Amino acid sequence: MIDMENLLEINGLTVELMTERGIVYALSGVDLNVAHGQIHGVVGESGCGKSMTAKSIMRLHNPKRSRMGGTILFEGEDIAAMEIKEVERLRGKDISMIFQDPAMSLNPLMSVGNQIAEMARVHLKSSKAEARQIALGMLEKVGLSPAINRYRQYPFELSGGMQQRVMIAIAIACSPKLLIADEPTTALDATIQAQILELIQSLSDEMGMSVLFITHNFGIVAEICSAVSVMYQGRVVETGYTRSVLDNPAHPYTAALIASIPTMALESQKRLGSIPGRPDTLYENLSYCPFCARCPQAFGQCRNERPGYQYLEDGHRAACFGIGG
Amino acid sequence: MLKAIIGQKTSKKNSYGKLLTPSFAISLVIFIAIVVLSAFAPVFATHDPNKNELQSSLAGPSKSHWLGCDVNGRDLYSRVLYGGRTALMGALGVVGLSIVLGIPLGLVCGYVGGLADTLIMRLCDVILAFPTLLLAFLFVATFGRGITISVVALGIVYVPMLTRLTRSLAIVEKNKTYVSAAISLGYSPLRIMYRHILPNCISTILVQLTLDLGYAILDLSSLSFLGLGVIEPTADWGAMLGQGRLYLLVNPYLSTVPGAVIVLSVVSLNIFSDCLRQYLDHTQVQLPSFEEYASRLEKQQKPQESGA
Amino acid sequence: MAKYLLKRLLQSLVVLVVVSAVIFFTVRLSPSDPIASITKGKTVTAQVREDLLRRFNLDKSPIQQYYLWIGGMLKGDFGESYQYRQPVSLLVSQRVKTTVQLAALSTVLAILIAVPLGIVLAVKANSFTDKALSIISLVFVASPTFLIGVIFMLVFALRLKWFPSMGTGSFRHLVLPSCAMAINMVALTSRITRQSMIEELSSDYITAAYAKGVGPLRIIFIHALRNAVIPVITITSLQIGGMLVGAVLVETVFAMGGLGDLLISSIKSSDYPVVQGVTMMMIVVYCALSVVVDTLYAIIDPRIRLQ
Amino acid sequence: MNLSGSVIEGTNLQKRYHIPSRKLAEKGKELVAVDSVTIKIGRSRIFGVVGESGCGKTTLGRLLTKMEPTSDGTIVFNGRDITRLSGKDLIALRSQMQMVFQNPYGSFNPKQRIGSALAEVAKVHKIPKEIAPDKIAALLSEVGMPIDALGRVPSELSGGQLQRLAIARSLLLGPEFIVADEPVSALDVSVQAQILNLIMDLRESHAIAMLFISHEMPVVKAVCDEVAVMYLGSFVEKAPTQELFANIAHPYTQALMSAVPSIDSDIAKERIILEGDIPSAIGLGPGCPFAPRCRHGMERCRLEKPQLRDMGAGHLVACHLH
Repeated sequence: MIDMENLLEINGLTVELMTERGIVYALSGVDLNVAHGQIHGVVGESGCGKSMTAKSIMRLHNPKRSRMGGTILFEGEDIAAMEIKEVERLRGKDISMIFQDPAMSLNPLMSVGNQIAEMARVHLKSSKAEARQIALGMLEKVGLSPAINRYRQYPFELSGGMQQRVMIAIAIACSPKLLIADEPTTALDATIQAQILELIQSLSDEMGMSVLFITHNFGIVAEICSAVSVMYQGRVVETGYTRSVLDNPAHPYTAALIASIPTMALESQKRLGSIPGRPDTLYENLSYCPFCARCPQAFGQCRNERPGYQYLEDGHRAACFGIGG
Repeated sequence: MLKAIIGQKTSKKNSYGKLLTPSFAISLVIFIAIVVLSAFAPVFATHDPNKNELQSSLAGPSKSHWLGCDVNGRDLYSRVLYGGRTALMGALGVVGLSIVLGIPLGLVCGYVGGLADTLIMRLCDVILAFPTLLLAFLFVATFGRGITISVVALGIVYVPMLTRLTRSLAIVEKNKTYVSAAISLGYSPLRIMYRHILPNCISTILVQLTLDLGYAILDLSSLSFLGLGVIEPTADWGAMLGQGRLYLLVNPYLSTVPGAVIVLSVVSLNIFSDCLRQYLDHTQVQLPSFEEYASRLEKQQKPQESGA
Repeated sequence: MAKYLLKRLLQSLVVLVVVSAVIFFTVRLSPSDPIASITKGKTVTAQVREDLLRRFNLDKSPIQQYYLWIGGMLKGDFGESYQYRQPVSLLVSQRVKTTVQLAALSTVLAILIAVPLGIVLAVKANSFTDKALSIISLVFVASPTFLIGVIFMLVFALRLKWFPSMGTGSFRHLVLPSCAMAINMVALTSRITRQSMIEELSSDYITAAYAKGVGPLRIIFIHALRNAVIPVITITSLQIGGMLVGAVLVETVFAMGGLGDLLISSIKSSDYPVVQGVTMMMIVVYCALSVVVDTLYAIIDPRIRLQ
Repeated sequence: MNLSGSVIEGTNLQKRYHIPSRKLAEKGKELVAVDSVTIKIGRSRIFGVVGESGCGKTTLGRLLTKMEPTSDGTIVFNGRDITRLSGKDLIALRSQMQMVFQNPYGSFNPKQRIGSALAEVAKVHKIPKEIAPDKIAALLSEVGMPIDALGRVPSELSGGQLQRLAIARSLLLGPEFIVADEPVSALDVSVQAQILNLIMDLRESHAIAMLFISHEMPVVKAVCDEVAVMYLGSFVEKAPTQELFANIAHPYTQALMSAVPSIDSDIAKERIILEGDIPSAIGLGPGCPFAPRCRHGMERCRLEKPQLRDMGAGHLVACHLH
């Protein structure tokens, strides 16, 4: 898994946020690699830091209320160390992002066509007419036709699925190398979700674009991601190729999480597996395994030390003392 | 060392959204001082506010008359104290009237809706078509001058504003799940409105009421300034300012002092309301920088160390 | 859009009709004798009384009087003043210029200063400038217009003698009164603009715009400002009402002899035709401006325009 | 106690809303949120309704609990016709049917401590003061919450904890029928499993009839005895759980099933991606509501609305193909 072909390499990323109640250790050492053309899933439950990781790559935190550590290498350049002006040039052009709630993420007073055209105006310095042509092309590409009519519409006139298509059109307008998709289908219905997933997958294939797909749904990961990272309490606890992780979860958290998913294969009326307790708050910078309190296999070392990665075959790795040793 | 201190677990209680900020404390002290001084005016006053001493007409500040005298030779300091009674009681009356009518009407409009809502809202539209003081002018023109007329007239103008606010808040709450839960638990509409919806709206309403109290002081003083409010010889800040402005060059205190007291009381109410809103609205909390936070923790740490 | 405006226009027409009834019949509730106002308290013979009642339509039933009043107004006839014995419309036309100049000048002045100020404060939120100006604006919000007027007069007219202290005629006469009126509006409007800008700047679509790679200037002026301006317009439209009354106060301070002076002196002398007429006119202006404001909403916000 | 053993029975339920639309094209049209739905739930049975947003599943729950009046059809609760019930009688009925809501964070008054919220229920429904505390304590232990939760305000508790408390509150009055409206969709997967297990336990111990509303096929499969699939106000397919998932018959159910992202690699499934959006339920034509998106759509589907037909083993399908 670790090869020189990585488009994005995150090493030891930490993010601390200042909040009303003190410092939150949102990310405490995230390691994540995304290869060229790969759809890489990031899964975890709410508060695990998956969206925070996405925002960090785009440097979207308020610099006054947060501080970052570690490196985010994008094509060999460290985004974490860049001047904000340089980051602005990357945003939208080389790295794009789509969000969970498309209705809130579109400017309500601007026609969707103009919001797409703005990308061409800002990044490609196109003329008004060129930008319009590009926007029309993008609308067709994401399946919003007739593009001429859609161009003039405002976000409130579109359904949630169509709004997400517009967000995608904006994101891919400048043919980015990496698309960060932050729970893009959570707010959508099942049949619409299937449409959007297919769209993202086909765009990735067609454009050779890498995708960092953030979700809480293992099913989506299984369907579209070739690799996956599982996050818990601000750390990546397990990484590997999707089938490898799903079929042979190495970390107890991953295993428990998978066991708790109601699946169609499961016989009905059977009790589901569940994880006792709940995640801790993140006000402490932990010096031990964050999962140890809920882990059925925890032993002495887990409560005193933070586990490093244990490597299994084919780049599959997990941060747990219980493996191999 | 520093890292270890920052790593300390902080209390779960929200420690930055404090209500008792310096500006809140100052504004509270000023307002309470104004209230006490006016409420106990007979104790603090040095003279009878309505006694004319023509020989000291328009006199400047002196030992016996701390702030000088007005054209009729009445003691300015004492009149400012008594004037506070009129202004504050009047404003309280205006706001009181709007509470008594506005909150129940707003709750009914928002929660029950339907025909009652439509009728009440149309009525509000008509009243709000009058710029604030204009309806008061009309009332005074019809029923004559006097503090009661002014208070009632302004109260009527303030009711629809509070009704609208309460209504919009009630509609927001009505659509929340806990209200559906309350209905499905078989609670009566009255219980739902007063026990469940109102407590969840009251903080926003309170913020508005403190602001309204300030506006009521301003509006009442405007009426008196124009000579449409209190009747002579009753002391009132607005009326005093109105008379004093005729002698601006002779004794500027006559208009500036009542003016300053008006500003002071309204400013303190506004700051009070601002702090209250910031306290209630967590997105407005201003957070310390990481350095400030570290030094703050270090300070908290020190007394403990020395004590140990 | 046309349909929305038509609906809005009809709505305000209905409100105006109801308001006119409220004004008219409220005034009829007065316990004082209109003849006493007309004759300035002098006792008159029954014959003269009869004539006066007929001349001012006071011999007819209230409903008929209302009907005549409304009919007259539509033709530009607002009745006849008790104390001046002149048509109300004539009295108004002599004085309206001052009031309109005052109100327009101060509004333009206020908006030109307040909106940019609010934007700057929002961008520099919680800086020293922001905090200092916010305290100053709090003081100005809390200062009654007439107090500001009186202080301006004392400082700039009486002591420094830069401007005339009263009367009308030249632009110099307008400076102090319109500044006195504007200052209150600047304070309030800039606070609202700041608040609204801060809210918009922290919304999701702004984060999304940053993620698009849009620069800060474009984000502030193209994306956030248009959305932020909507509540500002609401407040401004409410302030138009306050401004009409503010004009009354400032005209009194600077003895400018505008509509405000006319209204106050008529109230004091129970000159009902003038009170009714001027009140009604102010409300018509207020309603008309509200319709203009709602048109602005529709222009800015497609959600209103297209539904 | 009636013979058929059903606790609640809705027959030909319909709910229409008038549209105060400004668009001329839609003027005078109606939104049919629920259209001729017949439903019957027995004691200790969980009846699942699945469908996408706007399909009318929530409205159906609100009709059965009398939170909203029906436009047409009858509701029989324990053998008694409650269709036209109102006022005092309706409030009295509330104690016998309860709701559990989707958003656990919102289902408690944020200004009220949990203890006082539970005590209020007891007070309003005149549960004697001597019994109430014991009853509350017993329920708390049953849903797996410590007693000290009573002193908390909702903001201090997690979604899963609040949902347990909401369930405890609904059980306090000893209801015979509960509508659970997406009770787990706001929760994380691991917590979701805890709540689903709890619901399955309570169904047995309290002999409750339950309407379980969800948009997730696997969740419904996990807990329900009988399942109905709803599309634009109508049931398109209804069958006992085992039977339904063994022989999925309706094209919409098939598409919905195929849209469920699955972690299982061994199930080779056919991907059916439906074209277009879910249409609005305003002014539907005479035909099958699913026809415009259906890959099997025929001439007949556009003209005639298919009725539910029994295919044997209690499996009902509304489709002209069957």
